[in-house]
Amino acid sequence: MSGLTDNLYLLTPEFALAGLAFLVFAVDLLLPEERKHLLGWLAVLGLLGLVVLSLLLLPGKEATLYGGLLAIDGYALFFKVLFLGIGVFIILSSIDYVKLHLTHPGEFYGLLLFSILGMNLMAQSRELLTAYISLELLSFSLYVMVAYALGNPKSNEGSLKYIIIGAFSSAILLYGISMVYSSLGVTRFEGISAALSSITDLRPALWVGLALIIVGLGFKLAAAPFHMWAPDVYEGAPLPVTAYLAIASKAAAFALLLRLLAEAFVPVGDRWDQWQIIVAALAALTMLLGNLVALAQRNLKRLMAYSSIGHVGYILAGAAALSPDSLLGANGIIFYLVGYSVTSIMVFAALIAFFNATGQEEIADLAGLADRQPLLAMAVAIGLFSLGGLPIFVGFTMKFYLFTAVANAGFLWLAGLAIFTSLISLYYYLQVIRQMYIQPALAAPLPGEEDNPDNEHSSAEHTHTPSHHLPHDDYEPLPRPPAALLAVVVLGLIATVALGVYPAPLLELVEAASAAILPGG
Amino acid sequence: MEWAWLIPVFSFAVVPLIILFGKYLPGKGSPLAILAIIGGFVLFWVILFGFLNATPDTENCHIAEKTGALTCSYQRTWFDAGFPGTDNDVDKRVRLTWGIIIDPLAIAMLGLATFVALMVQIYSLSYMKGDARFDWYYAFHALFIAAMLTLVLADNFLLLYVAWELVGLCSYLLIGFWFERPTAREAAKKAFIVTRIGDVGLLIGILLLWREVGSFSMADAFVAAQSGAMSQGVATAAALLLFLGAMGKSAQFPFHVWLPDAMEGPTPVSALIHAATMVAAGVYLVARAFPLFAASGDALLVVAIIGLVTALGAATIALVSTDLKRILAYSTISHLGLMMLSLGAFGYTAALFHLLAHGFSKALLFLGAGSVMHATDELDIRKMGGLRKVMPLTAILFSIGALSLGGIPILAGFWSKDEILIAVNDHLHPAFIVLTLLTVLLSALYMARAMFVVFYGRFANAQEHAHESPPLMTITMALLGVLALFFGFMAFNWPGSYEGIGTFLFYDHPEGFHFVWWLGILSTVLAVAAFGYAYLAYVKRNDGLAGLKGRFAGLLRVVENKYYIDEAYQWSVDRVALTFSGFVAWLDRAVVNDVAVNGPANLVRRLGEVLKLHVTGHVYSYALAMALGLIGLAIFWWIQSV
Amino acid sequence: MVPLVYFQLLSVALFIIGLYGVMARRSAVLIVMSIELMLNAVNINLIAAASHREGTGSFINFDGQIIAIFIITVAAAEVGLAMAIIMRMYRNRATVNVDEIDLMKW
Amino acid sequence: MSNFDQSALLLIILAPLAGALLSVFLPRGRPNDAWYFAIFVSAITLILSLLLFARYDFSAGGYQFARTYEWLDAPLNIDLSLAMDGIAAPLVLLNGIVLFGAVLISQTIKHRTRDFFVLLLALGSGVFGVFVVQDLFFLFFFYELAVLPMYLLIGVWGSSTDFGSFVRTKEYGAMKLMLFLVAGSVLIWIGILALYVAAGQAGSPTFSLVTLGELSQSGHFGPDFQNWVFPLFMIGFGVLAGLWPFHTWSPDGHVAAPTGVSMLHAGVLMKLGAFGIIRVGMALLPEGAAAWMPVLIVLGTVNVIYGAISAMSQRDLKYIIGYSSVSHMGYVLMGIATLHPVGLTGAVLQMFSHGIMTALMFAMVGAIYERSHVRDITVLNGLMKRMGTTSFFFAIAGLASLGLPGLSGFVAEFMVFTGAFRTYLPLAVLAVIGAALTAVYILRLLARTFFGEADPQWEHLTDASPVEKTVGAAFVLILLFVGVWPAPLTRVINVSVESALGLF
Amino acid sequence: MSWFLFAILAVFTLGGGLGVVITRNVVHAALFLLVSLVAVAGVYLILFAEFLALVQVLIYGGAIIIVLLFAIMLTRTAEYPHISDNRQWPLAAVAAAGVGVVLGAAFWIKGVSQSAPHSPAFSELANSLFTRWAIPFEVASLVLLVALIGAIIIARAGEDNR
Repeated sequence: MSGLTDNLYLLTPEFALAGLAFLVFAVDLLLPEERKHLLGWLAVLGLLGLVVLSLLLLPGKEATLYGGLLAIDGYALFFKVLFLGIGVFIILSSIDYVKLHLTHPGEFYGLLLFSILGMNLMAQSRELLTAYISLELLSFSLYVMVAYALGNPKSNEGSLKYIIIGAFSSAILLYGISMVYSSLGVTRFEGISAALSSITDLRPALWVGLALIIVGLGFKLAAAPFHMWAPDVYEGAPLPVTAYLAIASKAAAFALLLRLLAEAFVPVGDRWDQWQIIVAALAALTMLLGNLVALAQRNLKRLMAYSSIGHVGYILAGAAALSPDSLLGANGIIFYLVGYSVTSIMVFAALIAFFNATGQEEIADLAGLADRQPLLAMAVAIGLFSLGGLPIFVGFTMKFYLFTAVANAGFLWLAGLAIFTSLISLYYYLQVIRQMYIQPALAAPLPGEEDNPDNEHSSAEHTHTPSHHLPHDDYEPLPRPPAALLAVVVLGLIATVALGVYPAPLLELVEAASAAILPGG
Repeated sequence: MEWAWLIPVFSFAVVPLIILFGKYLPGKGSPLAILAIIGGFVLFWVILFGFLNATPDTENCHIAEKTGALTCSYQRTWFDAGFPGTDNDVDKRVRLTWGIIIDPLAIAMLGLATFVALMVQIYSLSYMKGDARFDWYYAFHALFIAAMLTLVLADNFLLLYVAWELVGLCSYLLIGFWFERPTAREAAKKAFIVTRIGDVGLLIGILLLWREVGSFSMADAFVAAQSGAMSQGVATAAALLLFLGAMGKSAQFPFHVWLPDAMEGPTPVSALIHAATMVAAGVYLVARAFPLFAASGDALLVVAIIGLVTALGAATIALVSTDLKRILAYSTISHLGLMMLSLGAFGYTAALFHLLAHGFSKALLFLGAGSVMHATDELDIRKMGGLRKVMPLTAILFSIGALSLGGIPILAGFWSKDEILIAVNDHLHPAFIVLTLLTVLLSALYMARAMFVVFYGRFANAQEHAHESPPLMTITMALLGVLALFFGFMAFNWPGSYEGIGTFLFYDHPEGFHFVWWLGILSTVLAVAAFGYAYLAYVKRNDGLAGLKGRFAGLLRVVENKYYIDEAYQWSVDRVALTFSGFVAWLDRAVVNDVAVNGPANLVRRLGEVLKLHVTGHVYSYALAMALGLIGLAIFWWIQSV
Repeated sequence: MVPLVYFQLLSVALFIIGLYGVMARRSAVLIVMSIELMLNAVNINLIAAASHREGTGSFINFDGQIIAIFIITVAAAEVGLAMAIIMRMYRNRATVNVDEIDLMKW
Repeated sequence: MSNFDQSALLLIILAPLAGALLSVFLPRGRPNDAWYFAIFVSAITLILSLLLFARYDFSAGGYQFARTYEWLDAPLNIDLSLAMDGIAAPLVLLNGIVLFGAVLISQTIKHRTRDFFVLLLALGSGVFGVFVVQDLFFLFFFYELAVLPMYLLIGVWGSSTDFGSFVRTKEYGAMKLMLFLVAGSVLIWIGILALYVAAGQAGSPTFSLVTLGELSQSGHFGPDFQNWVFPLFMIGFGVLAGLWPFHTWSPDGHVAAPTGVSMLHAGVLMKLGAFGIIRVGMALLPEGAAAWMPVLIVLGTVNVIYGAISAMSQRDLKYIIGYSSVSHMGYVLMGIATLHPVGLTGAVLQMFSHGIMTALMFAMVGAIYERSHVRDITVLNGLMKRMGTTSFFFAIAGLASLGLPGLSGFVAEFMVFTGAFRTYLPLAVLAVIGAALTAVYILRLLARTFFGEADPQWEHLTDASPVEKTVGAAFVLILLFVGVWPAPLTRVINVSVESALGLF
Repeated sequence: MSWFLFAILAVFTLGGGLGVVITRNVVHAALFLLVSLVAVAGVYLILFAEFLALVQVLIYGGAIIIVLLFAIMLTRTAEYPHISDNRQWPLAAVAAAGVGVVLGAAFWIKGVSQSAPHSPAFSELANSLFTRWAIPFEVASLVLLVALIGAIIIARAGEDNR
């Protein structure tokens, strides 16, 4: 059938990405064990090349391939660059980790590249099956990468839980797809929206099907009540993979969800007005649960897991604020995703560096980091302040933007709840910062301090003593993190501040992206 | 006359100089202070004669309504508060001014203040010699006198209040001058706080008047009060509130407790501040605001009653006190009470006349006590006696003061007191005159007691080393003594040259000098009898007194304990105030903070601890949760769709 | 002629049986089997829908069957990977019972 | 308009921020370098603030030095628009002074000095920002920026104290302060969003204070709307202003905070709250304000009395001053709530005067604590002998705070009373009595700590260092100057008070 | 006739399914699964989806069951013959029933009025699979590749991590 495969060249980046993955596998065979870290640099260079390629090739291109399976538009381009970028930074921050703690580096990077491919396709696909398959490509890579610390039972357990729940939820997702298909006969997004707005006697099967699809995606987003896998998997996974899960797979899932909502649901008008409240309810539950439970965490990865659940809640609130005639909601979500990714990458890079040096990952282990390795401490602190929504960092600006959108869509209560929960989140972020800056180095946490971090006797031993009289010299400084991690951290710092102070340029791109999926706006 | 504002400014100016450079200046800067006050004293005469020559049509001068006195006032804007603009408007803005008023009252006070201050400062040169904080002493002195002069010159309530507070501050600083002594420290605190209570009333009164009048100018307030633009009730309230302030400053019952303790300060300070000038400020205030008081009769009655109670109570305590300075302090209180009483009895002239006479005499007495202290380092009169042998000059001068205040004829105190008796007799219930006469008797008695016990009778061997004080001290005392002797004649009408003080210091209408024979004789008899009895009791030592003491032992104890008023205060402060504040502080920490603040915080944290249990770690319960969520979501979606 | 609804009800029944299995079983292997049941339910549903022409004639397409093919493929891959992980688990912990696999919780 | 006027406001915000960023690159472990650099930066801001205040044309009044920088266009419409009016001018000056003083005093910070000054300067920049921005987004932005550093400043450089019956750790103080202030900003944020939405429904979605003001005057914000939104701002900003019963963060924060931080916290930070109520609440929601002011003035009076009474029985110097701050902020709140020109002028003046006075107190307490490591007034005594200058300066500050005429405190409080007497007579009387209570605890403090004979254990105490003397003397002079001649401040405040109250 | 077939197949499908989730013996469960899957293939047949039926039998009946049995043997634990359900199985039953009610109702209400089943020509199927669905097809192959690599890395014995 002609016409289907016209301007196939627009998919060059995807094919090139797959090619890059195979190249990595190939080179892997040639390199001796001690040189394998070069694969990481190879992947980084390749990804950067792909960024350049995409930026040369795609801007301004508007097309749908294969009769509406794939979209080539500003939205896809934006997320493509975002995902490639995330990939670059994740690889940069994992090179040393892989060298120190993991086997099979070649496969590791290869799988990572495949998963990036999957994410790109998720952002591009405009049809349920294509979306599903791309999502599975991402998920499968993640299943493997989570299990990558082979000897570590936690990693193993994490991947087992992940794949079981993943398969379970994809079964649900597929059942939803089947219901939609059996009641509309179409699986393309605009087909769905067209059918929704044209057909008069719609079947309940359709509604339930849509609900099931949302459940399936909700699992991928780790939105309550489909979130429970996240903490375990995050904790079990090797740190770079945790970072990747927290940042990339969430961003991809939202890229998919956003396109689905924007192209299939939002145009339907009054029905969407009724459905908004459902998303809002999910958002409220998610942000509350995530932030409250995070209060009780001791493990860094687990804390980041719950905090990311909280952020998912905020973004979902933004999704509830989508509207056919305003880009505010879409902008807010995309801006938030970018800001969240930037900040989290910085934090995780710092944590990875810390882990590489100490092998510790409990919050209490961070004690005195400000003295032992100030740069890392500053990065983590700034990152957490940013996630807590304080200026001059991007966290503040993105939250302000997103919550404004939410309020503007008539969900002032939801915005209020979001603001309140970010107050709660500030508390546990501050607990981490307290460990790094206030607790003296090497000071083992006092008994009872775990359950009550700011209780009275926590510093009864230095009453009436100004802190700067405390002996702060009994720490052993950490080695300077290697260049790759250093680069990530510094770039992250710069980006966090820059986006927080002057987001206008980024927001123009974001506008372009969201305009591509919400032509009405 | 428009240069009158320089009088305080002189002294204000020298304060920072002394504080900053005192250490390096000759005499630690004391000459500066004295120079300043000399300048003030000179200027006072200039102004006095300027004023005597002034007529209602001199510029800035007019006959004040109601008081009927010639009044000159000069003003400068201080600052505006509220919307920009010039005219006072109670809802838009208020203009605050530096303004001075020059009228007989102000001039009289000027004279008293500058003269006594001058005397005392000279006296202090040798009295305070060698003190570690000599320079600070003179700085505070200068500051005080500056504030005091501002106080008497102020033409609006706000400026008056400012000066009022400043003199209070100086009294605090000078009482606590030897702050190493716990007693001095506590006395200073007590003085400040007790007077402060009165000041609250004063401030409220002032603001109340502003609320009614829209400006802080006294004249406007009085006009409003007299013309009835201000309701009777408000006028009474305002008057009483002002009087509250006056009670604090002038140590009227029940605010008198601070003055005796204030004797912890250096004696010259007691002479200047706590006898002659500052404590008289209360009387001055009432006199100044007399139109307001006059507008509401009840206020005046209250003034009279308080005055009488104070006068009588203080006199009795003075009678049994054994500390020389405290005797003088209580006598001061008592005489201030008399002045208030007289004001309450429309005895405007009498009150002010007595204020002046008492000022000179009491200053003299304090300086005398000071020189005794200087000589003996002793204040307990029971350990003294026959000092006239060693310090004759002091003895004579002290006696003059005592006789004058004791009301022995031809001395100043006699005439002024006589005027008061007349006023009381004319305007108040007979009971008042009786009690007033009793007070007169008592005051004569305690004066005589102090005088005889200290200077006459058997020489107490405790004081061989005692000696006459240096000339600087005796000379100043002598000058005051002269005034104590002859100031009374100011009351008379010297045909041709001078018509008596009543035509200068008066309210509503000039008063000639008048004399009621029976009152005069009666008071004289009482005074003489008192001195006679004292002579027998303390010099000749016949033991009638002991029997008397024995008979009234119970009463005596009450009086010796100053009617337990201090104890009452102490109790109310310790038991009530501190307990209550302790309770509030506890409330703030235990309830507001630990419960209302930490409570919710901990609650949220506990909530997290509980909620986290839902992640069981078992994959099948995750699946279950998803299934339940699925059901909920599906139904929700379904409902929202149909 | 069996109406479409009955096929759909059949798939629902199979689906919830699988669902129950996932939620109720202890052995990871059994859970994976149950998931396979669910996927088959999906396939039944798709194929039934694909091969019934609707009276209102809104669609004739066999996308359903294609989707089913993909699902079968992915399911196979899933089982393979899951089994690998389970074996690794067995080697690490000597058990594959999910209620003993709770190192990480809360 | 000279170039200076064009960019002065941006400069004064950016100078400390730039200073902070540059300080990051100073070498570690060389405390003095960081200190000198911070002095340099804060001196610049001080000069800028002086120039701004001097060049503010009070005869013209209104907003001056206005300048708008494009930031975000539609759909959010956020601009960084700066302008300063007569209410902000004194506060900008205040911040310049106190920041400089705080930096000087912080000479004693020897541990992680660089980080300390980075945070301190960032805080200062945030405060400047709040005072001069004309856009709700940036107002909130700088507001949070001013709050953010407090946690670390207190947590790292603060001190924990054991009061026997209870303990206050620096962690606790810092955390409580942080959460309280951010909780307040939650309400503010919600209020801001509500305003934005309302403006959007009125057809021009914006955060610009100017535009919102026009909308509110053209009656686009209904009474009901104003009545539920205003309390958000009143309480939200009130928390920072120490509004009872949301004040407990303040004394505990002081007890934990290091000297320089206490100075900024009590001297400037708490003023942000009151300023916010004026700038946002009253300007945009006049009807709501009018409806809620009775509540505010009651709470303000409670502040005055409650703070004073609690201070009476405290034993820790910093607690006493902390509670006295609560009490004095009560006057500010009262002055605002009177909605009376004189009262409001007094409120603004009180912000200035209290800022200087309390900063001076904390500076001197810091000097004492540095040397004795004790703040318990029952343990300290006779300091007048050992540390004459310090005690003298402290005494002056104390007298100012008990409203002694001739010092700035009196003028301000007195104006507040005046306004209150016109509008809420009974409460005003209570407030005057509260002022008398101040005398009780201040004198008690002076008597216990500075007068009397000194214990031998205090023999070793040395008097204030030259730096401390400089700061103290400067602040004392300011107190005196304002007390004797407040016109330079009042005439500036008056004009803007007129425009602020024009809506009522 | 078709009713009869449908009933038979439904019985086997569900029976097999129930067997999987109820039996206490893991090996039996695998065999029950086989039964069910083959029955499903039969269902495909009466829906005229011969190709799918073929695929079903080959991949499921062939590959997957074998993999499962291998796994069972390699992870043989003592309790495989009498594996029990976990503690929450009653809850699970309730939840499953709930889901069933919702889904069933969703299908039952306003069920499709349909005409005779028909089937696409095999060639059409293949054609569209390799043209229109080319991208998913290629991605699916990548998925398989990933799974393959992953399975090798994870399951390969010996070298655990340092």
